[in-house]
Amino acid sequence: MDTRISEHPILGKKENGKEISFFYDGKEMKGYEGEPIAAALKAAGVMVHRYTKKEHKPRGIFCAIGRCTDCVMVVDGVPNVRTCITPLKEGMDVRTQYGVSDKPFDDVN
Amino acid sequence: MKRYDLIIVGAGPAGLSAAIEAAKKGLKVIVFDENEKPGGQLFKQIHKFFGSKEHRAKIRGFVIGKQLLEEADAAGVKVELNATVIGLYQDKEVVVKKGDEIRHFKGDSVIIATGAAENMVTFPGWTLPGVIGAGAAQTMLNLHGILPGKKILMLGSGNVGLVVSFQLMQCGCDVVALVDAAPRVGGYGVHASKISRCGVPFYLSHTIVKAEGTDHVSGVTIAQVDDKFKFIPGTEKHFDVDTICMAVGLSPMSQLLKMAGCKMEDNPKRGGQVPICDEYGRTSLPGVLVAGDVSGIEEASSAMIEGRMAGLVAAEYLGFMEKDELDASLKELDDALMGLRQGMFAPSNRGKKIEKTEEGIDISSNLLKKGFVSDDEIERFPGVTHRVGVHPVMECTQNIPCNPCQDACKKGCISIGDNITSLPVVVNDAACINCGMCVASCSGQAIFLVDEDTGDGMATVTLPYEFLPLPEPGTKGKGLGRDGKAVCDAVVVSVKTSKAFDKTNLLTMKVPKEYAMKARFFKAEV
Amino acid sequence: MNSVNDRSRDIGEFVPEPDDDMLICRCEEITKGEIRKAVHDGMWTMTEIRRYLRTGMGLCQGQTCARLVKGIVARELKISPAELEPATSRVPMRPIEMKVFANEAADTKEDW
Amino acid sequence: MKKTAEVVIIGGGIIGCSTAYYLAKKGVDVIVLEGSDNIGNGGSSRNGGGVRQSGRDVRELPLVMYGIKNLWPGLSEELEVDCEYHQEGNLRLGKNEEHRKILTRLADNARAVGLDVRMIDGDEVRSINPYLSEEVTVASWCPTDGHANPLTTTLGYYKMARRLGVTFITGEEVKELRIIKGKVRQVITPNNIYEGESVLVAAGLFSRDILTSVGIDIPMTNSLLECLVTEAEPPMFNQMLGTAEADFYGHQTKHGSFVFGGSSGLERYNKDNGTPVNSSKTAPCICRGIMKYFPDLANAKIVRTWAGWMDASCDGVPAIGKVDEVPGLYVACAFNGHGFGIAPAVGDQLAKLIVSGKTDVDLYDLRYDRFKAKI
Repeated sequence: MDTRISEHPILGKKENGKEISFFYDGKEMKGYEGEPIAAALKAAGVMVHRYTKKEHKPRGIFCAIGRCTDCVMVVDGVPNVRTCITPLKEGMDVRTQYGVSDKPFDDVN
Repeated sequence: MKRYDLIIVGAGPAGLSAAIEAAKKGLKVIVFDENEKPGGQLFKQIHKFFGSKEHRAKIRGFVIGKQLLEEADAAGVKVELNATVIGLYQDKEVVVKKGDEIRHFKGDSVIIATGAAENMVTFPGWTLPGVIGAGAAQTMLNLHGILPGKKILMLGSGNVGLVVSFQLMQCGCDVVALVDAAPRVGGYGVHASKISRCGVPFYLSHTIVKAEGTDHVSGVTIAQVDDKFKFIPGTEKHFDVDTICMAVGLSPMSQLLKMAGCKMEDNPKRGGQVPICDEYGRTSLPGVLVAGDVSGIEEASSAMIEGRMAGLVAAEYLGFMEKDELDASLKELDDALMGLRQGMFAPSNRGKKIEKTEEGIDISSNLLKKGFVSDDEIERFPGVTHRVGVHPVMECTQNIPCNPCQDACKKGCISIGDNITSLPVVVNDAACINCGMCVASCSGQAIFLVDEDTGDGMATVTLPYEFLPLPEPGTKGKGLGRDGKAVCDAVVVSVKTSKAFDKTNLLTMKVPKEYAMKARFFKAEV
Repeated sequence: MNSVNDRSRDIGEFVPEPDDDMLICRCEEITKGEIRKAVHDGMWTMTEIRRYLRTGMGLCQGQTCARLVKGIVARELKISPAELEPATSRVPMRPIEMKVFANEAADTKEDW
Repeated sequence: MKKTAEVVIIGGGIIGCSTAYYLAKKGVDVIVLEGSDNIGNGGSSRNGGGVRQSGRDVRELPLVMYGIKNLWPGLSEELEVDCEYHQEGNLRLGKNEEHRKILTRLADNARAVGLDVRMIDGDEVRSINPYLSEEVTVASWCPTDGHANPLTTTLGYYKMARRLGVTFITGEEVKELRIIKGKVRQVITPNNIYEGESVLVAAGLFSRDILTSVGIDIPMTNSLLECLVTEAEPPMFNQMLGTAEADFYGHQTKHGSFVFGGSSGLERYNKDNGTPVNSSKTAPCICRGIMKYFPDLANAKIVRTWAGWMDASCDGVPAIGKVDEVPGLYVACAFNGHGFGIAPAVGDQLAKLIVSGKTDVDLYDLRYDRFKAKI
């Protein structure tokens, strides 16, 4: 089963933006322009957006509407970007956030 | 500073409705919304709404959203999107962030219609990726076209939990269980029945012991709780899931009002911290009004009416309409709102244990405990009758404010009467023509067309079907009971679609006649 | 409204509970046990709790945990959550970059 | 509810809490009355966290120097809370000749009373803090200054005082004091009458009205100061910062966030709505000020802003000490927006003064009746 809904019984076929490339931790991935970064990552099977500062615990999408700030990542070098409401753009550099930076902790790979 | 007659924060059902009314009276109105798209939660709501015509009943939420936008546009309302209100300052100054700048605005009146935020409960593992709000699931499914997961456990049996469970299944997800710590289903019975008959087991008086997984959810353990909500040892059950959805209530998002200095109160009946306001949304600050969930958690239908009220109050406050005219309009809207606030689920009944319907019929205890009306209970409701030939069977067993079925039947087979919360009654002497309009019009998907004996030892059951793919006629499978368990063999006779049905397809299946009043869903053989 | 609150009122000893390690504030990673202990250290208001522990002071500013913290504090003080005044709401409602906050558009701009 | 004690302190801010703590350590029985619902609700919780000597008036310098030498270093251990005290210096920044003059004058004055503070050039500034822009050409540098967390420090004093048996009552707004037989004795609130052998008024801005009831007037006015805090950032620097223009001040906290205070010039005239709230103009102005000095912080996200009333005296330094003409009465107010760093010393010295009549630091220059006409 694909993570993207190709045809919905009520909403019909979804009109997606242009298919574009972006980078997730340096790896090239495909997504649709203008969809939230988090949606493109979810479609690609990425669950962990960041590891927390104190306990180094994984976090991902939680509220999906920009409130809880759990899904933040380092986007184009800027940390704490709410991926659930930030539109995806061609060539975006999206990185897992460790604490407040993209530098991995020693105990999490 | 740039000034508007009315600044509205939030372009959801309440905010847009307020804007439309005010703009129609001649106010210069601007609506700010932080989202990319307007409509608030409406565009995530793909089910048909309850109520009556004036409440836009049997129209799907996202369609109502489109209608409101068209009306707002026609009335000359300016809707600024991606515009985050970062503060409501003194003197009704609104500061908005859009793009790479902020702007200051003054409103001669301000309506806050910021809606609500989801509540959460804690359990070990609740911070794991894969534990999400039900709202998040709805957003991913219906706005972004992404499945939040494949095997899902839903926590919460209120309307949000029930509706989102159904939406998940509509997209092909497997909802493995619906769990609630409360001993009774919180939402509408018809919503519960809709997912029960698809095979979702309900675990009332249960809650989550822990979410399992290292980097993301891989499973969940639930257990039964006693009347003090303490786990009963030995009742643990495990499910392999990749997603846990929480639908455990909403809280008003009233921070802007507190910031502005409105008098606030913690009112559990309204869902938490709310501004102290009158019935038309006037807060303690002159010219600052509220509408919708921000002043008390209800439904989108009532939010729209509250919005209209607030819009009119603002119009009168600024001299755009006379007091008499306002009073007359408010009277009308009061009646409309009262219509929605009736029945078993009325705000005034929150927390009350209701044992009987308004008609004096015992409520189905099975429905409250397991999510479906049992075969022996269903017969006592007035929508369920037996006749020769095709006839409607209305498994509507709770008093909710809703009456589209009555209008749907052009032959007068269905009667609700003037009391909008009454249970639908089959009018025996009228002739059903098997048109299916009642089935498609029922927002609760609780109406079936049954021919109990087609002469060959078989019966036909026509049911609402909002799934893909649509089975071809002749498809063999099982008839599922109200509890979602296979009860008999079934063959699809026809699947009717029509513009008038608005995406609710009518699936007719043939089942052995003894199952005419038992089989309520069809599952194709794999 | 202020109500007279004698901070010497006996609320009993701090008794550890099995779920004290449950994370409550997701942003600042504060546990239930830390919140309960803070109450016994004298932090009896939502404002004092957040100032002492940083609950609700992280990126989301308490959007998720405020209600949960309130419930824990109320239980520890043996009062109803409704009696606890929530901490003040402050600008900005959502995190905003310094360069954007600094960039006030001219009033004369007419596009919206 | 307890209503009589040896000492009644009016004001549950850091001055009241620290004095209560040091008194309780000496075995004195104390009641603290706080008018608002929260301990430390005024400037104590709303300041920028500076623990600083440089830039201060020479009249209050000996007191703050005493605190930095004797009290701040062991405070976290003493209060069993992380006060996040960092003693890694204060840079007061300037960009032009005029700034150099202001900074030099302040530094000269401070050196005269024995503080190690010196003028440095732009390159040396950037060797201490490489994030500062090229625009910075001059600074005063005081290596023994620092910063701490005002929230945990204030509440730490409260916690320990409470543990030592001090009675704290919040929501208890003092309306007047009463002199009984020539000595201050009663403290009157709308609900209760409290009695003490000694009474300390440490109620910030509200001190003036309270003191008026026994015929003491300290010329004070108010001003609404505003601060903001960013999201957590990776650690960048540990110094306390200020500027010659006083357009902003602040530091990076242990948590990683930056706390900055600043001004728009409208502080004296801003209004509130019952609680101190931000004006819409100040935070953007502070942001612009910061970015001129720290271009790297342009992308840092502000998560919160707040405001607080400052109690300002007409000559810029506090009134601290015994009110000779009303036996039993003590004051500590009008801290002019820099009461936090000095608070441990104030509490310690007031406790000694109340118990023994003596202090280690001479408080003569800060006495309550120093205010005279200009001619």
